[in-house]
Amino acid sequence: MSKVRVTFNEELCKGCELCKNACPKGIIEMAGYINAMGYHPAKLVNPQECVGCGFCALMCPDLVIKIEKEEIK
Amino acid sequence: MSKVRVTFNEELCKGCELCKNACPKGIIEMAGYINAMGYHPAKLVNPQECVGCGFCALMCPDLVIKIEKEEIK
Amino acid sequence: MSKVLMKGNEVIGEAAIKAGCRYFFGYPITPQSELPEYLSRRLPEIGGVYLQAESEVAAINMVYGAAATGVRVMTSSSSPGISLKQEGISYIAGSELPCIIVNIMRGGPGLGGIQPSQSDYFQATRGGGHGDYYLIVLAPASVQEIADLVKKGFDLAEKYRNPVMILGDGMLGQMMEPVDFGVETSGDSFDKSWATTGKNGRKKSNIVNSLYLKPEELEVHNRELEKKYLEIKSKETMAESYLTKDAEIVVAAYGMTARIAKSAVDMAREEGIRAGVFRPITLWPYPEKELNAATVSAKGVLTVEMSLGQMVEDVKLSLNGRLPVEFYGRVGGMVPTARAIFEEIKRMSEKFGGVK
Amino acid sequence: MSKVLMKGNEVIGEAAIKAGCRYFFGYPITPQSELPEYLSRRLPEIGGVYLQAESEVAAINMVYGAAATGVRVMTSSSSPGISLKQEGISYIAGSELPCIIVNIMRGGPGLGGIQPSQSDYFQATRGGGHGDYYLIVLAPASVQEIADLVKKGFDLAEKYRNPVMILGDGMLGQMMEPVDFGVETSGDSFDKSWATTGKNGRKKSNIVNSLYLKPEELEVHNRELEKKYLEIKSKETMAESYLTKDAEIVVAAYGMTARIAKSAVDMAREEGIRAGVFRPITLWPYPEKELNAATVSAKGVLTVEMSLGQMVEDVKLSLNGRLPVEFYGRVGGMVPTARAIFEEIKRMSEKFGGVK
Amino acid sequence: MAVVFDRPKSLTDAKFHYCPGCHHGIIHRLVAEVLDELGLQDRTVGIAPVGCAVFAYDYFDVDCIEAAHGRAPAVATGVKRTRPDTIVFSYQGDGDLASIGMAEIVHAAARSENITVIFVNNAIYGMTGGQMAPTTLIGQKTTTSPLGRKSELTGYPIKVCELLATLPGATYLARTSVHDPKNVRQTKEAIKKAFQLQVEGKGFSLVEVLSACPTNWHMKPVQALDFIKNDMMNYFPLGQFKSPEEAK
Amino acid sequence: MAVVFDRPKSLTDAKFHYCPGCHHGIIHRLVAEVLDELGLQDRTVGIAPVGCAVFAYDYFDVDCIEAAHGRAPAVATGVKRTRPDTIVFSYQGDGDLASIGMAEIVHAAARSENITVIFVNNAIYGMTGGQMAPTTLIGQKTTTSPLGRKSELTGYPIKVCELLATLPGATYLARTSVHDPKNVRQTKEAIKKAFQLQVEGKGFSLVEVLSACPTNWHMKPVQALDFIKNDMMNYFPLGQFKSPEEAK
Amino acid sequence: MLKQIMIAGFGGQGIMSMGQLMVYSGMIEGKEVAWIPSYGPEMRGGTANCSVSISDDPISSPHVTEPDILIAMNNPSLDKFEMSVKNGGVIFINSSLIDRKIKRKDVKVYYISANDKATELGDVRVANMVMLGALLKIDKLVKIDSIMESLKKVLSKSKHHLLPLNAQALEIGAREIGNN
Amino acid sequence: MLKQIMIAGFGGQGIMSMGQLMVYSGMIEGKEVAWIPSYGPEMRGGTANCSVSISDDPISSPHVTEPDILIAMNNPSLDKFEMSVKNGGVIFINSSLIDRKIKRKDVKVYYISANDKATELGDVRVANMVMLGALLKIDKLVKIDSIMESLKKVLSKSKHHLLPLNAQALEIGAREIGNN
Ligand SMILES: Cc1ncc(C[n+]2csc(CCOP(=O)(O)OP(=O)(O)O)c2C)c(N)n1
Ligand SMILES: Cc1ncc(C[n+]2csc(CCOP(=O)(O)OP(=O)(O)O)c2C)c(N)n1
Ligand code: SF4
Ligand code: SF4
Ligand code: SF4
Ligand code: SF4
Ligand code: SF4
Ligand code: SF4
Ligand SMILES: [Mg+2]
Ligand SMILES: [Mg+2]
Repeated sequence: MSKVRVTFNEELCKGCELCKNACPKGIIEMAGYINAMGYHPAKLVNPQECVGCGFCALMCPDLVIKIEKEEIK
Repeated sequence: MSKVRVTFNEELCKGCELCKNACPKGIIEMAGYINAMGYHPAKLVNPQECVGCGFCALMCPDLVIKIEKEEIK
Repeated sequence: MSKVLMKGNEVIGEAAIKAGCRYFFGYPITPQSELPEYLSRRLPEIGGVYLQAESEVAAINMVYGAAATGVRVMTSSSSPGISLKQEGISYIAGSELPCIIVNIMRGGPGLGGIQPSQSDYFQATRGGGHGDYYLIVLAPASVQEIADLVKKGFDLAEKYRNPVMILGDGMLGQMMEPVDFGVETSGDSFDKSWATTGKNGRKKSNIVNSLYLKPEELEVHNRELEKKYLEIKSKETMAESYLTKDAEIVVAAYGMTARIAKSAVDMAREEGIRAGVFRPITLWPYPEKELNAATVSAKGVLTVEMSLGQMVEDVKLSLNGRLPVEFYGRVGGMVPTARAIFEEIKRMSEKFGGVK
Repeated sequence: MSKVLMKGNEVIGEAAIKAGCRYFFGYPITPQSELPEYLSRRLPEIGGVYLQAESEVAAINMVYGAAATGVRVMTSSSSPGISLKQEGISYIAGSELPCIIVNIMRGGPGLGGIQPSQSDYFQATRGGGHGDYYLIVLAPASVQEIADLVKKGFDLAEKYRNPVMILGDGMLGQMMEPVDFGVETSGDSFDKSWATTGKNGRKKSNIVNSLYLKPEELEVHNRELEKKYLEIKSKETMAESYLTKDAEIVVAAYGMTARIAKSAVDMAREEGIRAGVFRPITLWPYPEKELNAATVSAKGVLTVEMSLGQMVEDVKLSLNGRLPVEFYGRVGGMVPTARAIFEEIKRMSEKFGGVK
Repeated sequence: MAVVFDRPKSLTDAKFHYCPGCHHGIIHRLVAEVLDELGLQDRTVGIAPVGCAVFAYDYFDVDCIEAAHGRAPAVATGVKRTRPDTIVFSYQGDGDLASIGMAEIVHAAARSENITVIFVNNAIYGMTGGQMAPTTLIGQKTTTSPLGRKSELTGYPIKVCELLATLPGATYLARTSVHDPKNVRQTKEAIKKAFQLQVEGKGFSLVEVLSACPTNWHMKPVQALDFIKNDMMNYFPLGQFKSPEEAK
Repeated sequence: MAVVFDRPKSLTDAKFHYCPGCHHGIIHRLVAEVLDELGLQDRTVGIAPVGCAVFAYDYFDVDCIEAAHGRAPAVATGVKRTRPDTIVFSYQGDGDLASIGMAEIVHAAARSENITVIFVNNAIYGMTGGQMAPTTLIGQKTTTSPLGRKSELTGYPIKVCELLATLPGATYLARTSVHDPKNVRQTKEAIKKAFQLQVEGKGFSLVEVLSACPTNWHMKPVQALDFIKNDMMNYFPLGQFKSPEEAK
Repeated sequence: MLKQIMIAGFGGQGIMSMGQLMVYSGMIEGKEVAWIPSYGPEMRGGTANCSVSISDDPISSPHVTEPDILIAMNNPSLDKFEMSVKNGGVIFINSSLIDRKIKRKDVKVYYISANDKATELGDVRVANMVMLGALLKIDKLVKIDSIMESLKKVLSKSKHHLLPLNAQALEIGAREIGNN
Repeated sequence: MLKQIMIAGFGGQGIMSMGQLMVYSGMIEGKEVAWIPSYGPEMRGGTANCSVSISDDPISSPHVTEPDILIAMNNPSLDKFEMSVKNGGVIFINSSLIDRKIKRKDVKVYYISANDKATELGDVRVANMVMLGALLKIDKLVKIDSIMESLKKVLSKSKHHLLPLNAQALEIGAREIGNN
């Protein structure tokens, strides 16, 4: 498995939970706090379990999520 | 064959020849004279040959043609 | 009936029902959607028909068809949607059918905005459609007046067989005030022998039509319309005058703007400036005589509109050079404040007013 | 180029081509169909596009799209079709796009008739669409002037980024007169950096739009439009005065009616009545100053239109009570005769005129 | 002698203004005959189009409304929704119905308005002098397709019945022709079925009649019959595209 | 680390104004990704609708025109006919395209305008606060069908792809959904194919995307996914309704 | 001087082209000209008329309501326009189709059996040219040469073989004046 | 006397219903009333405000630009409307969400931690009622009884169990005035 980094731009998040719903590993949760727009943003709880499937990013309507991968030489 | 009478209201006729074209007996011809609208009206040439099929009336766009039949008791 | 608290848009709907209107054809658009939404609930309850048309064009033509059958029918929209209805409106006017068309104006031109505006005055009073015709245009300034004018509108529409427009701005449509609907009426007393409802034994068929290919005939038709318009002009003007008797500066304004102008005039009076408000209630026919009567002691007239200046032309035409006419307007959804109007009054009073 | 004999409608098409217009979107309607028919032949010959739209609504929106790309584009119709275009026209004005819209007027309201008329004056000059906007409205009175004004129209449209309307009546559209098209031009000298043609390396994208949801922003936009309109008003009025210098009775008329009025004035002069004709060429902006200049010696103004009286309001607004203004009109496709106008002049001259 | 064929009573005495050999006259007569036979004259409201049939209100002896170009289905909707007991039909040309009025016909069908539409497809704008219609055939010359209609520029003719057949609300859709006596009879049957369904409250019905415009086709009326048979019917197949037996 | 997923460059930096969980955002992103991947950003002109996506011109970093409600296909036609080298797409809602804009979409397809239409079908009028659309499902409650849509009053929802498929000019028609990652990917592929066909000059392409309006459906965004899957897809089957392989 | 002519008849009698030939010729001769058609309210067939203005000076109104000359090609046209002709004007009557005399005494009138003459020439469609020939014999509005030149421009090449026929018709028309 | 109140905050804070309750109550008490909503340009979420006019006499303009009373439920609202309040007016501030003091010296101000109090009561949605309670303590615009009567009419039967909670919130709001 390649190494992936999934990052959330919390200020864009509207807390819709579509990413959370899509994540096959169930590692996305909503934060307890709210962002400037007043929403509870999504965040990764167990990043190491991420399989880099990108489902979260595919489903996110607000371009909150960025995915990077270790290049496999 | 029942006795039929096919009459043309010449003043309504626009000389389009659709009746003539439709008559299976070829007994409709265009008159040499013109009517008030300036058209050569259609008329029957051999009324006795008429089979009363009504094709002429069906095709006439201007309700020129009236068909009557002898009642068969 | 006692008073109830309702939004202007909803009151249009309920007042129509109280006037015996059972048919509404419309298309959603802000800021008037509360009206169709209200009627989509209410009309089926009382055996009426609410139908959302595929477009404003279809809606106005459904109204045309419904009006042709002699029923009371209404449609409503806001500025861009009213533009789309212009051909249909011209047909309705040309065919002399009664109906009510509501325009709750928003900012324009084009898509513009969704905030209140009064910039469709020309379109309403000069015929945005083609040909020589006029709508009777009623401009309520309160929720109660909406109720009264919608009822009155149906009667006028049927009396003259002419479309009536209710012209308001988004603020009026959204505002809540108490309203008393009074007694229920219907259009039953008006002659409907012209309606196309099937011949039902009638000898001659009824035809609703605006086509007259022979110019001689069309001119006769146009002259008949003209006669009707002249009659409406002479009989049906309505206006309110507020403190105009001794006013040196008269503010001419309609709808919500007129109410703000009243506040401004109150301010002016407090400062000893003799100001008043002239509020046309019928925008067409324009209350020319009433305006002249309201300005006998005036030194100048200030027209205030939520537009770049449209009704001001009717003010000028009515006064025909007798008094200086100035204009103050806000646009795009901005609402003139009472204070700003007061400042204008003050300025004009200094410019034209006598010694206090 | 030498003169050729052509129908007014076709001249509109050829003049557009001579002005560099290569795109036409329209929908057939009498009495202007010769124009689209002409262009359906001509445009493909020169690499242009003639497209018959599914409706006038579609046509005006195609024009909107085409104009947004910075090309010279035209559409045309007659009264009912122009009503259908009102929303689109308001969008084009609101988005500040240049184009030419032709209205060859016929009798109305509704389906009306197909004979000449001038009863869409209000619609053309007051904005039949919603919101505060104006079209530049040009009213040719001869086939030659059609050619000149179509060219001029494109330039004005692009100079001010504003839609221009060519307003004529069915008679003008059908009439044949000799015409000289002069030199060919194009809109290449005008700035088109705003056009939406793909970014092509540009940093910021171009946006053609009339939506401003914030009232503060929409008001700014409206004020900018206002500024433009004021500039056009001050710079672009055009009018012709015929024997007005010493005229006691000035006939105000536009388009074909003005030419008939000239014949009437000729008759009047023969009888020693000092009459003249004032012919606005721009209907908006209305040549107010020119009218006042043409009526310095006048005792009264007679407005003649093929309508129930529309331009007469602009005449009154321009004169602001300075002179009595009377009206004579024929409608429904009926054309006023020179003799009838002459009789009116005579009547007015007896009523207002000095001793001969 | 008994009259077996004469002017139906749902027609007035007015002389048609149509050109010689124009099929509008035949179709008018058929509609009137059907109204007679179903006994509907007294409760019918007809909606006239803008097109050559604009004067339909002068010819049909029923209450009539002259609609704006293309809007007849909306006008018909307004009538039927307020007076459900009336029998409402619109009579529309191909420019009227398939061009400017496309949205209105699609939505009337989608809503299954209980009305009957007589759609006269003559592949041209008759009234305005022969411009291209959405049903004009490829290659057909018109005043706005002077070199013949080209599919690259304006696409292919629209098949209205096929298009409307995708809507569950369209109860009955048929395309017929009046180019010969047999087809005239079939057209009448289709029209009769359409009105019958309306009487039964079954919803939207439309009969598309292929029809000649000898004037703007620049053909003799008899020659125009061949154009229908050989050219139009080739692209616009006759038949029933929807009928209540299979609907919904 | 290499970025494998991030904001496409055909989108501006502007924050979407859409409600939480609104699918307009997903669809915007997919269009932008396709423009990036096909290298079209610089020659594209987008036509924004009137609907919730009215600000599309602020989001797509391409030249844009804001069209009147329903008229985007006509505006797109105006652009493409004058500038055939541009890539033109319209982005339209179901009220915009299937109600007021029905004539324009049918005729753009009939003419086979070489444009791409992104049709966002959320079965409701989002922007104006949840009124009934022509695609609203039977039984669905909206502010103008407060007791649920009834077929007797307003007919059945219009299937746009199926309707347009009757037109030879419609080159490519597909219905997709974005209710799960797999379908998001398929939607992107469909959009890509549509643009690709335009690049090749093949004519009219349209992708209908079933899309959620959680706000006016009165559902949580996640719940809305189920509504698409269970209710919408049941009436609006996904698939390709026309593709150039079989066209014309 | 301004001359205004009204030409009226059935659609199909070549009314419009007769007028157009006149203005075309006028233009060739450097005159000011205008032509306005008017179709009856009937969409199909029916009557049609056009008005022609030819002048040495700019034309104020090309809208002709009091013509100097009337060419009436059929009965309804004469009925409609007889009274409109200027005092002292001229009326040309197609006596092949018009069976009555005119009522006015203050105008000059010529009866030309245009249809018959044209039929004699072998083509009833040149009846309009017969009338035109007659008119130009009486009023030298434009030259016959100009008419022929105009005809050449107006007719497509494939119809140039009809030029002699038209010339003949013009001539016959002129000759008919003698019989009046 | 005419009193005009501006109520402003986020969409969802019960801004509109607070105003509606006031005019409803005013109407019950036989006063002249008007309520005008105003939604921000944002279509979704964003700010909202409404203006309320209550008077013994007919109301000239219900369009409130210089309110006697401002209820500011969040920061942007205070920023937007602070300066518009009449000289000598009153401002009620939801100090749970507004972190600053007001700048003006010529108005009276009350800081009410409405959200906190409402949360204490178990439902943050009654923060608006807490503010209303505070306001009515200071200005007897309408009676608490009228508010409760209005609530009964406005709430559907199924929500009548919330009436006591609302009454409590009004009371707590009134009490909070003591802490200012
Ligand atoms: C809004 C509007 N646009 C255009 C016209 C002009 N117009 C009249 S009839 C017609 C087309 C008629 O064609 P069709 O519907 O096919 O009927 P047909 O004459 O062939 O029977 C048009 C475009 C009009 N009257 N109104
Ligand atoms: C001519 C016109 N009519 C109506 C409106 C109001 N309006 C704005 S958006 C809209 C409907 C939007 O629904 P849809 O197209 O489905 O888009 P969505 O918001 O659902 O994405 C309407 C009716 C308008 N702006 N212009
Ligand atoms: S990439 Fe896949 S596994 Fe990782 S967080 Fe996103 S959805 Fe979950
Ligand atoms: S899908 Fe996007 S907006 Fe929605 S919760 Fe996840 S990160 Fe936030
Ligand atoms: S009824 Fe038949 S046979 Fe007799 S004339 Fe007519 S078509 Fe000929
Ligand atoms: S079909 Fe009718 S109109 Fe035509 S020629 Fe025969 S009788 Fe005359
Ligand atoms: S123009 Fe065509 S459709 Fe119209 S009446 Fe003549 S033949 Fe019939
Ligand atoms: S209203 Fe519906 S379509 Fe509009 S932004 Fe919100 S969720 Fe999306
Ligand atoms: Mg046709
Ligand atoms: Mg939608």
